[in-house]
Amino acid sequence: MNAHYPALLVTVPLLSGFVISTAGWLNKRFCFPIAVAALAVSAFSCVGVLLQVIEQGAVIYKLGAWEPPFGIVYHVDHLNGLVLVVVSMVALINLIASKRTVQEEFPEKLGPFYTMYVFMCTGLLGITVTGDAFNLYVLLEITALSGYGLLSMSNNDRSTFATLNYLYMGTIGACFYLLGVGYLYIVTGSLNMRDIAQILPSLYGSKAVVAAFIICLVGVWAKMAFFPLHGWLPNAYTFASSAASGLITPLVTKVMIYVMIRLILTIFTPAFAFSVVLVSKPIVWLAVIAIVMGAVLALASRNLKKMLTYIVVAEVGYMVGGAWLGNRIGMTGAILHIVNDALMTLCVFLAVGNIVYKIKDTGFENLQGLFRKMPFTMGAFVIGAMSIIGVPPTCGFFSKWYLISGGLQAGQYGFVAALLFSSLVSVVLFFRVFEIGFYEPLADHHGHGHSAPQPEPQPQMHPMMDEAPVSMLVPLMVVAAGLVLVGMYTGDIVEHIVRFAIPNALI
Amino acid sequence: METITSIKPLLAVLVSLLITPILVSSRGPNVRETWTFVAAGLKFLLVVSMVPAVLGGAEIVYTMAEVFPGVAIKFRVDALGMLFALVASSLWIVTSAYSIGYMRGLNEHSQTRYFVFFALALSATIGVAFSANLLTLYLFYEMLSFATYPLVTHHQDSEARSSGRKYLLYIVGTSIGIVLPAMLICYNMTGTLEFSRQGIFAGTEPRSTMLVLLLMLVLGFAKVAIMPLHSWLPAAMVAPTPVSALLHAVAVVKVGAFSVLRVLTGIFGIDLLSRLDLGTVICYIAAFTVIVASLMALSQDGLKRRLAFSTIGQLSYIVLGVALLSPKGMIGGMTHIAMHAFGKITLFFCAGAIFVATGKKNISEMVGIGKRMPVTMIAFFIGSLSVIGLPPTGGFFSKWYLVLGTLQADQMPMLIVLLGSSLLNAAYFLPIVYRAFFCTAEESMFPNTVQEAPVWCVTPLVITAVGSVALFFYPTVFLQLAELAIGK
Amino acid sequence: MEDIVQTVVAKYNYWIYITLMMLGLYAMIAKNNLIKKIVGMNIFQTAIILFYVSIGVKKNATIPIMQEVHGHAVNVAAYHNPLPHVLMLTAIVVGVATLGVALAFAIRIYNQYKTLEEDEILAQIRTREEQMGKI
Amino acid sequence: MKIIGLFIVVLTGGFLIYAAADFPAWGDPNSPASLHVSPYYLETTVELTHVPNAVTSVVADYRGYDTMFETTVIFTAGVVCFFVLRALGRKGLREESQERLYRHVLTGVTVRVKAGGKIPESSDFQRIDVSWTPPDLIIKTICRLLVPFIQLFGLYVICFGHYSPGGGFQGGVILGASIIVYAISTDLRSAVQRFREKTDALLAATGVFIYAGTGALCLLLGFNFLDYHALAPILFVDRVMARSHGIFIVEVGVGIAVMSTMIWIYNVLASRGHYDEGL
Repeated sequence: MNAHYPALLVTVPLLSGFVISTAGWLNKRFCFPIAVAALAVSAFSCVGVLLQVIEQGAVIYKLGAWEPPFGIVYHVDHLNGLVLVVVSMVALINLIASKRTVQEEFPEKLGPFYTMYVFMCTGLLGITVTGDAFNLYVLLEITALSGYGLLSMSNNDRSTFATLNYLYMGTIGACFYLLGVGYLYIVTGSLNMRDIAQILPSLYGSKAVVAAFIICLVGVWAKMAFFPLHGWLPNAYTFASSAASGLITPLVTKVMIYVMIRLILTIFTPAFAFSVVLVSKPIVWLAVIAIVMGAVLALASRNLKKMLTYIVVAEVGYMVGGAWLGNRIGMTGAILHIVNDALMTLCVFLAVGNIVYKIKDTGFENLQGLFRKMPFTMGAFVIGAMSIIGVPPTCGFFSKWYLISGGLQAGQYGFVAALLFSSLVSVVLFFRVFEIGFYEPLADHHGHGHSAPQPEPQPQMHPMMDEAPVSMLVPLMVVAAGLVLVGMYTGDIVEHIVRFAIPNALI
Repeated sequence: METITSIKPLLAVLVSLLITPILVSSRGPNVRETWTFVAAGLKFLLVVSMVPAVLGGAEIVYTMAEVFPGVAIKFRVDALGMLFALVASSLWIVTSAYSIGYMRGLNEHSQTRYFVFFALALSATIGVAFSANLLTLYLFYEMLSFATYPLVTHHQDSEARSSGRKYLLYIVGTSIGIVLPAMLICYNMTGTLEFSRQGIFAGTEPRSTMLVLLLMLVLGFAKVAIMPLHSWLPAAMVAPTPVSALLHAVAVVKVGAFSVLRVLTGIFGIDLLSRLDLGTVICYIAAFTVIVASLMALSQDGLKRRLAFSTIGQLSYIVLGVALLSPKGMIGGMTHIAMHAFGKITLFFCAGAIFVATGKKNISEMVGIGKRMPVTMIAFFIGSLSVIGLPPTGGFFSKWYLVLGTLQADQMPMLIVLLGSSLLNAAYFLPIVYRAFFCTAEESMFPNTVQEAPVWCVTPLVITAVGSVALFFYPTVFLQLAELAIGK
Repeated sequence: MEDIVQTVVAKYNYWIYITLMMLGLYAMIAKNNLIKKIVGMNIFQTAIILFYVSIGVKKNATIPIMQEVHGHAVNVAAYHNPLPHVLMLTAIVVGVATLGVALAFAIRIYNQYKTLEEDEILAQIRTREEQMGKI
Repeated sequence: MKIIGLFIVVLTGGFLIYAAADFPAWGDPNSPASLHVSPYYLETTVELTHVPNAVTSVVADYRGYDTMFETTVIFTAGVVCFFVLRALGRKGLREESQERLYRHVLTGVTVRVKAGGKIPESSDFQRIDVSWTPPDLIIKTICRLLVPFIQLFGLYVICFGHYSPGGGFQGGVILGASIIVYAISTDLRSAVQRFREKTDALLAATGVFIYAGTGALCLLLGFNFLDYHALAPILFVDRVMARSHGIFIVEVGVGIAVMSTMIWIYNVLASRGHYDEGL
């Protein structure tokens, strides 16, 4: 079976989707276990294929046994091997963590929910693993459609409208990508990424190629909510159910960043992206604006979940900027940040999921006394926040380090300043939340500090702990620990994986 | 130089980190505090067990993971780090005892949280002491910032809230906004962040770049409270007194001072600094802080606030001593970490004991207290002597070396600053003691019912006061470590 | 001049697709009615389908269903390019799927707000938020 | 918004026109698109897959993997529509709590049953839509007559995709249309009675499962995913014919999936998720 990992990691969740859908009609209790089993197999395959890649280089899998330019191939190299593992792990963890909330929010529609969930994972994994530009589009649409479904339903009645806006933007994005692929096809006659890359160098002067590049980029940007196409994201993610936002927020933008990096590195090659088309400077400036805008808008929001979605917008700016710095370090930072940001976003959103589960609302006014009420959830949230701020040894620090280093090397001081600015703003953002959670709504039980000591014992404030159930806490703790572990192993990840993910042409 | 690879430094760091789950889940206060003592004792023993090797000229190294090419999360125990770790770990034991007395005496809320974050802060402090490079140091420095936030804001009232904000703004703002970029620039210029005797900037770099970097790194470690980044420290005095005592006389501010020492000696290197004549700049900044802080201390009525301003001044002694770049001055600066720690912690303990016993916070309300609380006030007197730098206390040694250092470096203005500030120190401490003991019965503000604070409070301050005196007679360990640290 | 005219005529398929696509895009951005936006979206998608299909055309060729007896060499120029058709089969299906989902959303939104005009919906949301006291 | 829209549109359009300058002219047989990959399909389709219709062979074999996901897309759309709109759980409640219209078949009298009211258990009463109009005899009859032929044609299109324009998608849509026509010409309830929601949903899943399962079967037989060669020993044909048969199997799967999903989406949308009153 080892040779079939690339196919298994996509098709097992896919097949399970149909089984889950059937189970939804026959016996709902089986939906969740099947989904877990399928995603576990998928995650196992992802790890397997990554190990293969590390050992022996890129793994190629021909679907239908057709030779590359004619059929569809899966091409797993270090870049997507890494992303695959992250995607599958995040999906699995969130699936397990969200069992309770799904059961409570959609008791009647477990079947459809889990079907969409596994399709979403199929789509994301498929986008990541494929070596065919058009296949990517199809999977993009699977991801998008199941994503719309997942996001549109929640206890908040604004979710559907927000999702419809997402649908408009997502469709435009996907269509632009499709159009770009069409342009490429028209000038090269091929759809295989590596085949296109081989044909392209002689066509670098062509307007059509430049146009294809730009159009694809714009399409991908719309999907990843890169400034100024970010308008759909905050509402769509804020009003979604916890289970959906826990899956979609960490993964969709990150996978789209991966697609962008794939476009730069594989399809168009760095030589084209950074030297022929001179757009890297303006794009980095756009990224700077994205970061600053994201940070400022996050400051303005009075709802924890919404604040986090704006941070996601800023983080997209990090990665786009890093990838477009045009040097190895920046690219390393961008790739590393895909991993780290997926994990830390998952961490904070799982924590938010727990909070929503217990207190139903994430408006700042409801968060008072949260540290006492949910110490473990908030502990993990703090670790996630530290990672987003960029405090060592959590992983966020290390990718930020690479990004800033890249910015320094490229002489893009605006980008460096934006990163530092957003780190500082993150401190403000998160400590504002911590402060609210730390200070209690009742301000009178500790007035002693200013009066003479009272001999009579005050009633000891016993913690009114009201934690989320263990099934939600354990995954959260695992992710929080993972943030630190990934941080500590950054050196190894870069040394054994990311280093090989970037072609030598990029210095 | 001999290098020993051992996991001990890591264990010393982790021991207090690992007990936090036990602390959180412990059922009663007694269990919790027992574990605190166990961890404190273990930590101290681990640190002490490394002393002979370090005194023998060896370095103990442990690498956790290489995170960037050439930079690892790495521990290295050398003389300077050992000096600091000894001070911090020994004083933790004392402070734990004091915390019990203080917190129980005042029936404080959230004591579990308090002990948990205390333990975390200690982990971070030892981590800073044993860091082998700037990145590891930064890691623990940040960890300390965040771990101390809940301690500073322990009272959870609006005053604590605004102080907490100020604290974070200064400490985290500078570390992310200034130290991080400076560190990145260093790394991009040299490819390493490892502390080494000759510094990492081996080639001659332009003076202006170096000056900017130096200022960024010295001011960026705002825990050292060099002016103009000092005002968080008085604000942070809203914390419970044991926190102020350990963290703001020992751990946090000393971590700042220690970080600056590391930057001066390990990143830039004495040679480079003296070649480019950069020490003087730092000297003048520090001297300014010394004088202004002492003057400001004079005008404070809150006892803890006065102590805080005194701390600001004393910390700059440490920086000043090293920035003199003369061997004697450096020894003075380094030993001052230890000497000042014992003296200042005694003073804070006394302030806390007075508060526990009487609820008084202001100096003007303490007339005649010496008669009611003689032990405490004698300890206070000893602590004052140590901070002023008079025998028979340890503080005399460090100040003596500092003075010698100015002479050696031929920096007359600095000598004047040192002597002048000592006078100021005396001016803001001795009147307190004087008025505590020498007043008429009518003037005394305390009824006869006032007694000494509980034994858990008084014992620790006696111990540290005795320690201060003992350091006058047996300063060898610290002097030796300091001499080793400057490579004699 | 003649050259330009010739180019314009020779590439008329592109001009048509661009016009259609921009029509759709404009409707999506500028229209206020959710259904009109969905219609615009469909035009937008269809324009791209048109573009693809026009790529596959070869002059004087027929649909790609093999006429030759087995074993003879195939005259490639005699058949249209099958690949764009295949790709567009996918795009059509995606279009239908997206349309279905969008309509489902529209119905749900209509059930909630009793209107399909975007500005009215936004106004309703705003008043509701103000009533709840969180602006 | 209008001005912004216009601006964006003009900008994008201009850019696209600019880029079109380097495109080959319409119908140019020597354009790169026609030269690189596509000749291979035309040349080998008969030889390697035994399917003269190159579109079918590319859809279901050369790029069959795309098509599998394409089918999944349509299935996903069905699931999403169901998930978003379908009102479940309160069905019974709804029946009772709402005003309903019944028609007494013999007399043609319309009976309005208020919320909570009941109707005698009798086949004489027929539930009708709120906006009910008497069925037009011509339309009803013609549609009834047409439905079998539409379905037959649908089956033909699915099965004859190898040799003529057609295939699973087209055939599936036609099959689905037959039921939808029936639903429009009579009413949704009658259509649902003939083609239950559960059957429909299960068929949709089964259809796609046939496709993906065929692929998985190939994998289990030790070949690559969707490599129909693997089916040769099972189907007792040679390897080339196995591809042809493989294509047929998946086309049937596609047909089933598309048909049932079309009906599913129509029903959910038309009844706004309640499955009682349609268009």
